[in-house]
Amino acid sequence: MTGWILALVQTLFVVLFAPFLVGWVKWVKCKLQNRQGPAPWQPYRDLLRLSRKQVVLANTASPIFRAAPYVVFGVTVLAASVLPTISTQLPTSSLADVIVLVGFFALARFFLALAGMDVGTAFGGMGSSREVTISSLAEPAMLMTFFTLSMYVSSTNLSSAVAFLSAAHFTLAPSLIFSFMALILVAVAETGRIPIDNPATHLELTMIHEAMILEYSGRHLLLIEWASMLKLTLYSILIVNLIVPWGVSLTLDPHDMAFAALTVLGKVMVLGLLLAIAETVQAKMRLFRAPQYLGVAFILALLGMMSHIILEVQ
Amino acid sequence: MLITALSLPEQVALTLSALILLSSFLMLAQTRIDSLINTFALQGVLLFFATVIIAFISGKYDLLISAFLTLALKVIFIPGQLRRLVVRLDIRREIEVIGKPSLIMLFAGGLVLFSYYVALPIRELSLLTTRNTIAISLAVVLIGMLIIISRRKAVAQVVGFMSMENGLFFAAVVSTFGMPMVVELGIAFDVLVAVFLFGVFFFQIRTEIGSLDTDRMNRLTEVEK
Amino acid sequence: MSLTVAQLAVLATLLSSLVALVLAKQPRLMVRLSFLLLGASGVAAVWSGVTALLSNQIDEVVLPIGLPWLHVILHLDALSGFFLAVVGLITIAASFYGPTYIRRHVEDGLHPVATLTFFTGLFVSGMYLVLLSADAFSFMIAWELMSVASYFLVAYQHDRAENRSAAFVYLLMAVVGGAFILLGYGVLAGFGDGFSFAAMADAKLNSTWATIAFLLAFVGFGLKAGVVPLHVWLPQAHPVAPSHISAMMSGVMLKVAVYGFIRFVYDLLGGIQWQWGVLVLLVGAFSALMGVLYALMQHDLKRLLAYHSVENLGIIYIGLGLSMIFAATGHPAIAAVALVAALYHCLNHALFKSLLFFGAGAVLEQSRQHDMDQMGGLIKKMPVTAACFLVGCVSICALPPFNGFVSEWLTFQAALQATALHGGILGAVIPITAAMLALTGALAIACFVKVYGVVFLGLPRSKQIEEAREVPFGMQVSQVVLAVLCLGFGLMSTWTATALNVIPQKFLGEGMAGIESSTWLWLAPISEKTASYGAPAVLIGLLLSWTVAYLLLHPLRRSNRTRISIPWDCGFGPLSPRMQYTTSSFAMPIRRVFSFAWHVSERVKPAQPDRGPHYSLQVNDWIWLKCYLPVATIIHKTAERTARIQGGNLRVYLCYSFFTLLFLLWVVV
Amino acid sequence: MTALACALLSSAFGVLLMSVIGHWRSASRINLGINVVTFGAALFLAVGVFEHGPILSDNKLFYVDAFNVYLILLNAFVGMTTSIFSGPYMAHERELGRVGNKRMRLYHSMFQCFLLTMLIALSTNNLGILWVAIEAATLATVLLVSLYRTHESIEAGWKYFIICGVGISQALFGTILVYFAAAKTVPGHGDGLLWTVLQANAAHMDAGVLALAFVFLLVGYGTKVGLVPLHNWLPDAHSEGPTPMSAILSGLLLNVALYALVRLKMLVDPALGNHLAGSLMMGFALLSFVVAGILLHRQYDVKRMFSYSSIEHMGLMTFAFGMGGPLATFGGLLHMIVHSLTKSAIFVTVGHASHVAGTQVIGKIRGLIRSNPPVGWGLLIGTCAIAGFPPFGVFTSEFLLFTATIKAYPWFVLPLLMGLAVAFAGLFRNVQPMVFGEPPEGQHKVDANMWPVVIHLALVLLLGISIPTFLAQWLNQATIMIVGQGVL
Repeated sequence: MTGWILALVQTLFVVLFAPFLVGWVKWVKCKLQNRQGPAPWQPYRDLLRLSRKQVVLANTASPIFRAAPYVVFGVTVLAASVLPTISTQLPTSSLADVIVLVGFFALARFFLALAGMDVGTAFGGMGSSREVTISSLAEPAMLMTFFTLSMYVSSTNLSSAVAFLSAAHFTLAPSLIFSFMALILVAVAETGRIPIDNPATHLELTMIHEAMILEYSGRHLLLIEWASMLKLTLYSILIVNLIVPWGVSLTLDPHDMAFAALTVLGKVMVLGLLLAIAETVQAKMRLFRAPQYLGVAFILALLGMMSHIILEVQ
Repeated sequence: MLITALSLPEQVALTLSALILLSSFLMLAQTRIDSLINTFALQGVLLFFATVIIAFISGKYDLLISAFLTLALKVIFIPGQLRRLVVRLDIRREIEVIGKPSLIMLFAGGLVLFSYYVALPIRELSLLTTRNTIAISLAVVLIGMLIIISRRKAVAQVVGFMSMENGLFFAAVVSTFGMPMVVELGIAFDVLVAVFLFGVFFFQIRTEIGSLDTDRMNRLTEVEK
Repeated sequence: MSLTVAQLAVLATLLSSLVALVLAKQPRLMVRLSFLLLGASGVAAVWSGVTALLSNQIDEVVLPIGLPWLHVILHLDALSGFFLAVVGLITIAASFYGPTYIRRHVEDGLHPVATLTFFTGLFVSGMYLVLLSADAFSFMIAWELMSVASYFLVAYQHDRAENRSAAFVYLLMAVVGGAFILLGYGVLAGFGDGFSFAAMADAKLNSTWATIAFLLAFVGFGLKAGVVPLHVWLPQAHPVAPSHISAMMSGVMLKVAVYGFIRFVYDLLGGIQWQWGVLVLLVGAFSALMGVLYALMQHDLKRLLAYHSVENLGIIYIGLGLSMIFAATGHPAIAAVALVAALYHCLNHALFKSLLFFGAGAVLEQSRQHDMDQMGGLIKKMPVTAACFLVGCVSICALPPFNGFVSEWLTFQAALQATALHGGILGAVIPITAAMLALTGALAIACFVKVYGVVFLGLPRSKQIEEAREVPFGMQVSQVVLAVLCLGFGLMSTWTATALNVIPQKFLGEGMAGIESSTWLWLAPISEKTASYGAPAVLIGLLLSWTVAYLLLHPLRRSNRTRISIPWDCGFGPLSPRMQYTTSSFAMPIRRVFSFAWHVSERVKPAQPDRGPHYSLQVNDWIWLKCYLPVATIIHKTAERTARIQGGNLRVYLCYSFFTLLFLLWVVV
Repeated sequence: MTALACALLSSAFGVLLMSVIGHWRSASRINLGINVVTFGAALFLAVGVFEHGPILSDNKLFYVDAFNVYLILLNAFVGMTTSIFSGPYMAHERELGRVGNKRMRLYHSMFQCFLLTMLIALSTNNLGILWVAIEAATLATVLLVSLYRTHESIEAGWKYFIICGVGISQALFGTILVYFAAAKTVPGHGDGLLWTVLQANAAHMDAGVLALAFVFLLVGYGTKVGLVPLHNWLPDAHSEGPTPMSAILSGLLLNVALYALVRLKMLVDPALGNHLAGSLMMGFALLSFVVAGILLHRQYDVKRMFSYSSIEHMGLMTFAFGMGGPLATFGGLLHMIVHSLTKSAIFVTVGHASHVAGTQVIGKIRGLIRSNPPVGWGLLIGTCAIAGFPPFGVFTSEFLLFTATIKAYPWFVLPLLMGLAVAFAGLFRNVQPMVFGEPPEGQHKVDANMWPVVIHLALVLLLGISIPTFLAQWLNQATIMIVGQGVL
């Protein structure tokens, strides 16, 4: 039972932390660009403001449009609960493994894309079309990295994987190196960051995610925004806990877990810093260059898998 | 076995069979229809004599019935019938154009050799003195077929067909002294009916197609024109 | 006992055919009675099938018909039972759906409905009999009965040219497939002693002959299952059949082919070689990918669904291929996971594909259109159909917690055990096919976003759509039932997997290793530590987080009411339905990315004075163009050449005879 | 034996009667009556043979055993059902003015004459008579082929006459050679052509002569069977004659010619002690099968198309008998029955269909299911049956044949199956448009008598689902006679 409560706590922790990470990235970016940016907790204020706003619903919208934000948010929260953020011993981890996690993200995306098609404007369709194109390229690359990982640790269970990695001696495994590189590239694409998408603009020729949610307002927008912040956070946690599993608690001991929470926080913020730097030094790509970008990710993932099979399995 | 070792009737039989073969060659070479029919009648006569001789050699006198049947059918009735038809259809003088006569004759010569080659295993078996004639009869059959193939005119084809029949009959006579009588009669009946039907057909072809040239019968084909 | 009930099911279908013949003059009564019998047969089939699967007993009976020395043998074991239950289930659903769906035909009388019901009965009985027969002769009879009956169903609305050509291609390929299967059985029977399955299973084949038999069966059953490149009949035939027939053809007939393949390879042939598995795996992966890529380019709803059948059969074949590889390399427990995944996917695909075809049929019945680009906004006109269709979409996209996900997940789990093979080429091939499967899944999502978005969401694009209404009760019921089952089999994953586990236990000697440690809450196929998926828990979690989100936001909802307004139109005046993304524009980015996969011909006609510019897009199947049309051309050319034999000249004919004689004489002497 | 005499006499009587009253309105019914009598007699004969074994007539001219008695029965049956069809068909032709009184007399008497020759050919014990009867069958039908006196029909008749005449002459040469070979071993002049005698002495006859004889017989009777490349008369004759005649040609004549061939093979095999005869037959058969299958793709005339299908099936049967072995032979015997029943049923529907559309041109026959459902369905189902779809009997026989082939000659299966697929495609691509789609203007209802079709197809269906024990026993006996061992 404690396990379940701790899992709940961990989920809450991640969900509440998510806006801060986005604010942090923005803040760093502004600093890097010599701008007077908003405070890192600005996203909390934004969400609060959205919650007070009235919902303006298109007269052509169907129930799908209303349901989608809840689905997206709920699924993302569920995804947050199965990640071994702080401890690998939480009972929620056996609820879903990494493939199910990918399935969760896919489910969220499916409904979001449907919502984009719902109102009947050209923008929504455009956003949905682009979103599914990008993700249909990103998803296999991502799964492939996870496959390599799970073959490496002989489990698709994320907790087992993290436990395995943190228990192991430091190993320079080429498969993991390639895979993690691929994972990072994919994560950038999946979370809609530069160079694939720019969350900060509403330029119709380039936007993807924003085009889909153009008709949303009020609490619906709140849920969707929060879910996308959460998604960024989840990917970040996934990356840091797989690459640097150090610090993640292997027990349910409260001290360990508190320490783990702090380390994860630190690691994720470092990753946010790197993301901000990366976003500052490069520009957004044209839409039809994105497949090439994802192709690189795919090749990396493939190389990772190949090197695992060729070099590491005896 | 040398021919000198044979008795005179046997030598006559062999000579006749050679003449029958010769008549086949003659038919192949004929270009006019009435002379073709005449040559066919001549073959019938030779066949008749050959049968009679063999009947006497072998002592199987029922062969004589076959012989006279041949005389009646193939010397008198069929050529007569054909002549009448030719006159009525007014095609007596129509010249048959055949591709390259010399080539066809050469081919026919080859056929005789081939028949000899084919008939070798039979020859070894035969108890009869006239066994070599089986090859001749086969050659007559094959040349009869060649006549049909090399002629365009329906009448000439019929003559070729009948010449084949002659070859068959000759084969039956020389190899086994004729078939059982009931079969012999059946065959004769069939030939008779066939000749009658040929006559009917000549008129049908004449009225519907306008010419007895069978090469003009080419509407039924899978090749698109 | 269960076999007796199964025979009753067959009898009921035959009776339903008979009713169609006898009562052809009173179509209304006939349709009702005939579908009632069909439904009853479905119930009997499900009952007997489930009983056989759960009790895991083999029942056998010899009927005094057939050849004098080879009577018809029927048997029912777990494998047949499982497939029988699947067929029965969809038959029940179709028998609810059918009577209302074909109302139109009853009314206009253009096509006699008796034809439809007569051949439907035969079709279903053919499928039952394929599953029940235990000798090659009756198997082939049942198999061809199924093919021929469905041919007549495809050709039902024969006044349309595409129906005729589809039916022709279908029947032709069915004939070829049947021939291959027959050959396969022939090889087995040649080595064994007779045509009963028992005798064939005892046949001792050397590895060459076994491979030949395998290849024959693979092609034969593959033709019916519609794996690439043997699939070309499928997207032609399925769209033109009446929708409940499409549902049955796509949903269950293809499964019957899978059954045949499993029966042949696992039961009769045995001694699986890993090379076979690789072939099956690669063909499966290729089918899955090609299927979904072609589906993406379609704008005919049913044709799109048909291509998705190719995709899903590919997934099933991936499972089978994996299971064969693992079985051949001595990992029966993992092979069991893969086999269960394949079987599970058979069930799932039957459910959601039938559901989708029912939905498509409902849309078609209301809109009288096949073209999705004329639809739109149907969710408001047909809410029940739309809701069920959504469930179908989510299931086919393999999204949790619905059923499609479970089987794909199991397939992935099996694939990820490739490390057990200790490297080698197999170890590389399997993960790559897994990646192809992942790509397939992602593209399927893209495809169904397109379908659902264009058909049900947005604004109506044509007049008929605006006049569409919800379909009658009978058609709703079958859809709702299937939708519930889609969720149900998604949640009851452990139960289903446990039930299916007896099949690998029988054929591979070992079941899934982790099934003991699974509980109703989560399913762990290999071991708890390796991987687990708790569908019920996922659903609970989802419901929980939705409730929380909803409850948290609820006070806000009360304080400020939602305002309805027109959507933003960028200031260009009122929105028109023509501004919406269509199927082609939606799929355009993917078309650009994977342009090599199709034969795309785009044509833009510049604007004329009297009309605007015109854009046309045609996407053709490479395989059809490159593999099938040339064969037709070759046959045509050969026929043209061969026709010279019959040139019309008598003397030439006689020459044939003459030279044949000479030749033969020469040969003999 | 009385039964056989009855059958022969009733047919012979029919020939005479019909040559006098063949033009009467009621002639077709009388014709049917005669055929019913013949069938009844054949039935008695069959029961007799089934119960008491082979029957040899006193003068040794007739011999009926398990092999030919079922063909006699089949002949009488198909003759009977075809004459049911012939009545309305010829009445319609008469209305159209295509035939007059004289030709009706000719037609009816030749119909009977043909059946008579078939009966004689099947029941005779004398190979010479067999030859005479088959030649007589040609003569009887040749005028029927040219019955309509059009350019095409006369052309077809002439070709039929000459090709079959020349061909069958080779068979006579072969028969003479057999007689010659027998003369050495068989005591008593005149018995050398009797089947019963020959069979008893088969093993002692000279192999070289018999091999030669078989070549001639194969070319001769093979012409009548319609083996490629000797087949050219067949499509012409089938397509141009009146349809009832096409039905009996396809259903009966080809079978009888094949029967003769098989009988002679039985004779030759023991003497030769090798598989020469069988191999030759298989070669011809495969060629016929494949060529006919391909040519089905180039058909413009519906009757012509089905005659190619007959060539194809004859090829299949010849293959079966050529291969030998109990399974294949059983399959071949069964195929003779089912093919004959199915093909004659198809010709019946085709006859009606061409009346409905007023033409035999495939491209102009459309939408039969719409305009005339019984004819359309009959044609479609008949085509399905002949294409070898279960549960029709053709499937059963093809199944047996293929499984036998796989055992004996696995590599021959590939051309067989490919040929089957090609033939199927050719058949269906033509038949499907005829039955489906919208009927064109100008199709008229005809008073189609579909009973023959229904009866035939029902029988074929029955044979596909379950072969009755007595028939199985019967075919098994015949199989034992032909190859020395049975399947049961």
